[in-house]
Amino acid sequence: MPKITMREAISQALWEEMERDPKVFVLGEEVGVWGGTYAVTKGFYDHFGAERVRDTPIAEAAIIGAAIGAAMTGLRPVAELMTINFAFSAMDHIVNEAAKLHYMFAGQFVLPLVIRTVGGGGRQLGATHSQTPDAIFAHFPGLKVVAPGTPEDAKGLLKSAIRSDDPVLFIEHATMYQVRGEVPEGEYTIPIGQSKIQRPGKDVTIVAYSKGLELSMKAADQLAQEGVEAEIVDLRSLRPLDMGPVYESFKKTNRAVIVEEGWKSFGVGAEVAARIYEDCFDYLDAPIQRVAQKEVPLPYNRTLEQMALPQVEDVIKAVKEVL
Amino acid sequence: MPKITMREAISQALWEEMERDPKVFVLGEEVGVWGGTYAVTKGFYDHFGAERVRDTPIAEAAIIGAAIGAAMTGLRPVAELMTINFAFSAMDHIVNEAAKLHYMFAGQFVLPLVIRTVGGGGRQLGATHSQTPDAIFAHFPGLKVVAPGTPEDAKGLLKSAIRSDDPVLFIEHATMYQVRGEVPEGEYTIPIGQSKIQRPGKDVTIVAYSKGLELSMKAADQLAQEGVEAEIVDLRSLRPLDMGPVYESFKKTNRAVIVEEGWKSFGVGAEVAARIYEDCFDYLDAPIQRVAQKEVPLPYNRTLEQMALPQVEDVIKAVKEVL
Amino acid sequence: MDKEQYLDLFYQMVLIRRVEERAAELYQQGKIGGFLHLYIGQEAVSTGLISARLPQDRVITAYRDHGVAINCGIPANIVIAELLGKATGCSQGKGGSMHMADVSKNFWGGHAIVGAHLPLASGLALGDKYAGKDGVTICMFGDGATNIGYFHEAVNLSKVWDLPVLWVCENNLYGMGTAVERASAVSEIRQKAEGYGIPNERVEGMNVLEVRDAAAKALDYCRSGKGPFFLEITTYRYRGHSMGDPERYRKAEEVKKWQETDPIGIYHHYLTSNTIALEAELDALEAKVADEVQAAVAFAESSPEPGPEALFENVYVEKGTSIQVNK
Amino acid sequence: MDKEQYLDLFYQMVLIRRVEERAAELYQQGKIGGFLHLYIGQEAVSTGLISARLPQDRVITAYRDHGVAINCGIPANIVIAELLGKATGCSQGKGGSMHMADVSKNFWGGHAIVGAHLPLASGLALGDKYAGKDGVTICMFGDGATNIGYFHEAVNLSKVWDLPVLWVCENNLYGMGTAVERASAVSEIRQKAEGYGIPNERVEGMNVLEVRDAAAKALDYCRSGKGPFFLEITTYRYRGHSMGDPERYRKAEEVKKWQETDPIGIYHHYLTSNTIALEAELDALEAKVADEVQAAVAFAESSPEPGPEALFENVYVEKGTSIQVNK
Ligand SMILES: Cc1ncc(C[n+]2csc(CCOP(=O)(O)OP(=O)(O)O)c2C)c(N)n1
Ligand SMILES: Cc1ncc(C[n+]2csc(CCOP(=O)(O)OP(=O)(O)O)c2C)c(N)n1
Ligand SMILES: [Mg+2]
Ligand SMILES: [Mg+2]
Repeated sequence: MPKITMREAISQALWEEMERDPKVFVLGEEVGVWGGTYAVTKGFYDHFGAERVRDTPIAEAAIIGAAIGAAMTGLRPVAELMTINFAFSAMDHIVNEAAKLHYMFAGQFVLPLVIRTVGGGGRQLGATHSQTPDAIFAHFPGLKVVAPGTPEDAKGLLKSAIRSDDPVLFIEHATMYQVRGEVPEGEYTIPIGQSKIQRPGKDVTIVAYSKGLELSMKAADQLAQEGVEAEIVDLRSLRPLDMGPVYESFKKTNRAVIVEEGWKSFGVGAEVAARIYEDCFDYLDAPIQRVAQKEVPLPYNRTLEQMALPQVEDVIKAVKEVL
Repeated sequence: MPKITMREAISQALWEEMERDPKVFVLGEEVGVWGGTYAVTKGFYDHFGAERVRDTPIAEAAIIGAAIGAAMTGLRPVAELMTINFAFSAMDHIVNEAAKLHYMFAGQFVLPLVIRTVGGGGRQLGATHSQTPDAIFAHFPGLKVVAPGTPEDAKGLLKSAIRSDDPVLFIEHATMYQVRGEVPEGEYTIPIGQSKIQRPGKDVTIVAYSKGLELSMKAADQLAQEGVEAEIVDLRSLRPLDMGPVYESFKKTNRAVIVEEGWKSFGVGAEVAARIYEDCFDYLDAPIQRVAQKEVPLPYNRTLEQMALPQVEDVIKAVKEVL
Repeated sequence: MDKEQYLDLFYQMVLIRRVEERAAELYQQGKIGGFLHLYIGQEAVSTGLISARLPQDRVITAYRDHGVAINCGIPANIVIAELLGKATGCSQGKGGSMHMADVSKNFWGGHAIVGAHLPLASGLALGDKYAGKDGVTICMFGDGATNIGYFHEAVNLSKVWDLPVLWVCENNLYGMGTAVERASAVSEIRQKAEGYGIPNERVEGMNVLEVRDAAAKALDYCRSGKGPFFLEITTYRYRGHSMGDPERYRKAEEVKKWQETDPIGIYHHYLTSNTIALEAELDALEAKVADEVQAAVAFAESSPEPGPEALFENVYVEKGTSIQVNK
Repeated sequence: MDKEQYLDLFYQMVLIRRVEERAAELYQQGKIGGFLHLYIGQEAVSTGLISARLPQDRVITAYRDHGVAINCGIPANIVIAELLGKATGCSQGKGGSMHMADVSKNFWGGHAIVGAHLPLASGLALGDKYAGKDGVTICMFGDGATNIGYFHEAVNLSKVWDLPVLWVCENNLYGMGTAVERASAVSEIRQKAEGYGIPNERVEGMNVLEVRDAAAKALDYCRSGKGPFFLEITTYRYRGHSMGDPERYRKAEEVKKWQETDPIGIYHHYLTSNTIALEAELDALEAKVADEVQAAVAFAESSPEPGPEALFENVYVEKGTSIQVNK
């Protein structure tokens, strides 16, 4: 299988879907002439033209609102929010319109809408531009929230998102575009809502997604050298949240660490931990550890920022804690 | 002690603080001439005048943004968002500005700002107007999130919120304004960030806040008739989240039920449960139960809506589950 | 217009009025829950406007949507059934007063977040433009809604992309209890369109024919591919903002004064004094409406509630995606 | 203006230019992280504008804020220290390039969410009005920012409440890679002010004295209690939007053409040809700036990083409110 970057994988998915279905189009800030601020849509404007690769004003609510309206007419818009930090500027349209219209009008129309966006810290962008608030979007029924951690998943899941008749928030990670991984040749999709074992193991279950997966894989490599075999379950989507593989793994290992980049309180780890406790109560050997961001707005200074972000060592430490 | 309603308690707190400190003023939609859509500011406009009781355009971002700016100059604005559902329209200003400016500029100025708002379902207002998304605001460091469940707490906590130099989101519940309770005579405040035992007991710990407290108190009454003494811990604020009294109670009862009105997934109960498990692991006798809203946008139809909302019976059932 | 069309406008306005009056009663009786925003006084706006549309023209509006629903062709019994939260309602009881829609009639809903449907309207129009269709999207909203950011973003986008949207501001002088000049920098709302270089007009909304004429012209403009048009229609609501409005913000005399220009009265007079219709014909229509509303309420009251399974339907289109947490 | 004042404007513009050039180098060397938005080409805008303010006038701007910071009186060494994330920076290394502020100099920050600081500006002005002070709040933003809802809500509010805000749009023809006419319904931004009934003016932003004059008049207007004023200042940025901009959206010739109207060059010519200053005097100023920037970089580089305790400071003012979850 060819090895490509996350960026290429996402770009390929989008390109192939646009080739496949003329109803798919892209809109967002700088997606056209510029080629996407993360270069995901580079070359799209020239190939697909200005009608299907639409540069928008800086108006996040209008971007999502217009995408919703277009979806109501049967199109399949892929709206790009330059970063997830700007999703707060379209919050109402994401959680009150996209997530609810299908329900409120009793299914009279569908909303085949994808919102692609980019989260994550670690690039010294300061407090307003470095967030990983994935959990808060996952709180809303009606929305699907997907956050892949490998190029293979990114490509397959984005294709499924585009073909889904439900609104999907698709969260990429700013520091993972260069991550390389094997991707199947030719056409494939990956269903949304299935967690996946990204690394088998027997001693401890690490539950992660997106950047957390990267940290966990690195931690697992180091742990392996010390004889600890971590099993890594990648959630891949936060809503639907597929706990099956997590439970299966946990029932084997009886110990778990959850790794996410966002803040710990009211974060993804809280929900995952609560469910493991609830559903695998008889298998508990030690308190589950949550590895997450410190409870501060992310500072600009590099050292401080790295202090606040979860690190590979934090994962290792947490694993040792539960062993 | 006199018995007054939640509405009167909140209104009194605001009135007294405005009398005490000319820097305190109110702004929001319909707070003036109308008297507040929940009548909390009834009579304020005539008494304090149009400068201090400011009707605003329907522009939630500007309401919060202007309140932030005014706070930066040393005033103490109390901004009213008619309901928490409209907070999504001011989301960026709440989580990116109010919650972060003090930190980003290294404490150069303070933000003595209160955002009063109203959450909750149960009045057939439909999916966009019935939400209890408290957990998502509690996810952001820099913000304080307060949600009282009794008139006494509402009054004392709102006064503390107004006197606090930190931005506070103060969440009232739409169906609790008529709730009556005893309130101390004269001046008092209640510090933000202290959970409180609202009912002592020994058999099970119920952790709740806001509407969840009301449900829990009723459930506890019924349970008492069956000989079950529930201890109820009221969180009162979600950030800071004071787990001390919860742990103390849990170490006594070894069983817990968490009651909230919002959706279960990624909700308040997840965080509270995860912390109890983490910090009271050796005291666990049964999986903790979370009572919360079904994972659907709230429908208009009364029967369906009530099906989706947590009920007193759900609390009782959950308690029996853990016993 | 032929006589039938003239009469039809009268019929629609009267039907709206009577449905709203019954709705108010049903609300008092506790049979309708939530918020109820009546359209009484504003009937000529949506009746005139929507009478000018072609079938391919989409309509989207705010929560004050019963009249619009009726003008778009949703029968009174279906509207009332929705108000009662019945399975036979246009949104199967899930939407209620603020969320009527019938996509088969090109009516894309009442929307309850002020101004939030304006970006959707740009999207609907984009959909038609993208598909090469000549439909125009008619987007209605209140004066108060023109102060929220969504208005600005949506209207700007419609001009930048030359989208076929007819923006229609129903200026009824108040957003809840706030008079237009206390909330908006300009009280003639059409002036806002100037800031976007969008052609605009202000018309009297108590006269259904004037509204219809203006709408027809505006729709032509949009359909011709020239981009959006902005119509401000002045009007007045005779009732409170919603049920239970203390109405401290206006005087009874003001309401009374406006009631003298009742859109139904004006049109009644127009039809009879121009001998387009006889008094008796209009009386007959009134009687027909009375029967219809009576039957509609009976239908709605005897309709079934949605079953409990409806609670979990329509959260997602795709099966198996509900989160298994509601054990 | 006396000669000192004339020279000071020159000095400020040159200082900004040199600081920005050094910042670009430091960025290439990896010493500055995050985004870096240079002000090169636009120096006359903020220099002219802020030179006209009184001490009680507040300034707030977007993320392109180094020039503004300097004009407001933050020394170059403090600006560069912030760029390097040092404890001696104006935001103690917590804010970085996009979040400079010095409240003691009435500079209320660089703000990174496009348009989000405009409502804050209305609030700052409200604060002064409420307190009966005569300060004006100067709020700067880009052309691109005028398309977001925050702009609309803030500007409308300022007019409804007659707040002393001077709205200043720096129209540099692009928001990132999007030319103004591809994003905004009107490409002359001042036209938007008409939609709010706010008096407005459009001035050439390459001429520092013209900017200063227009600003002085506009500030007078606001200070007199008549409400907000809207100033559009046309300008151009010579560098990319931020470091690493592929600049596919414009031709090199366009940049070149604008460089012929370099604000520093124009002003240099003005000063010498009107014999306000001698060439040699200006050269001396240039040399002074070079030294100052050199020293500033040395200061910044040798400054300490914030200590680890800084991470948890300033989350809240009140002690004991940090959530004890970071065990
Ligand atoms: C974003 C948002 N803010 C506030 C409200 C509450 N609200 C509902 S209707 C309304 C007044 C709207 O006035 P206008 O747009 O003039 O419409 P009208 O009711 O006069 O038809 C307000 C403030 C809301 N639904 N959404
Ligand atoms: C709400 C929001 N959306 C998008 C961005 C990303 N962004 C940063 S600057 C910018 C362009 C702004 O252009 P303009 O207002 O003209 O200012 P200029 O950069 O030209 O000074 C964009 C899109 C952002 N920071 N905030
Ligand atoms: Mg109105
Ligand atoms: Mg610009």
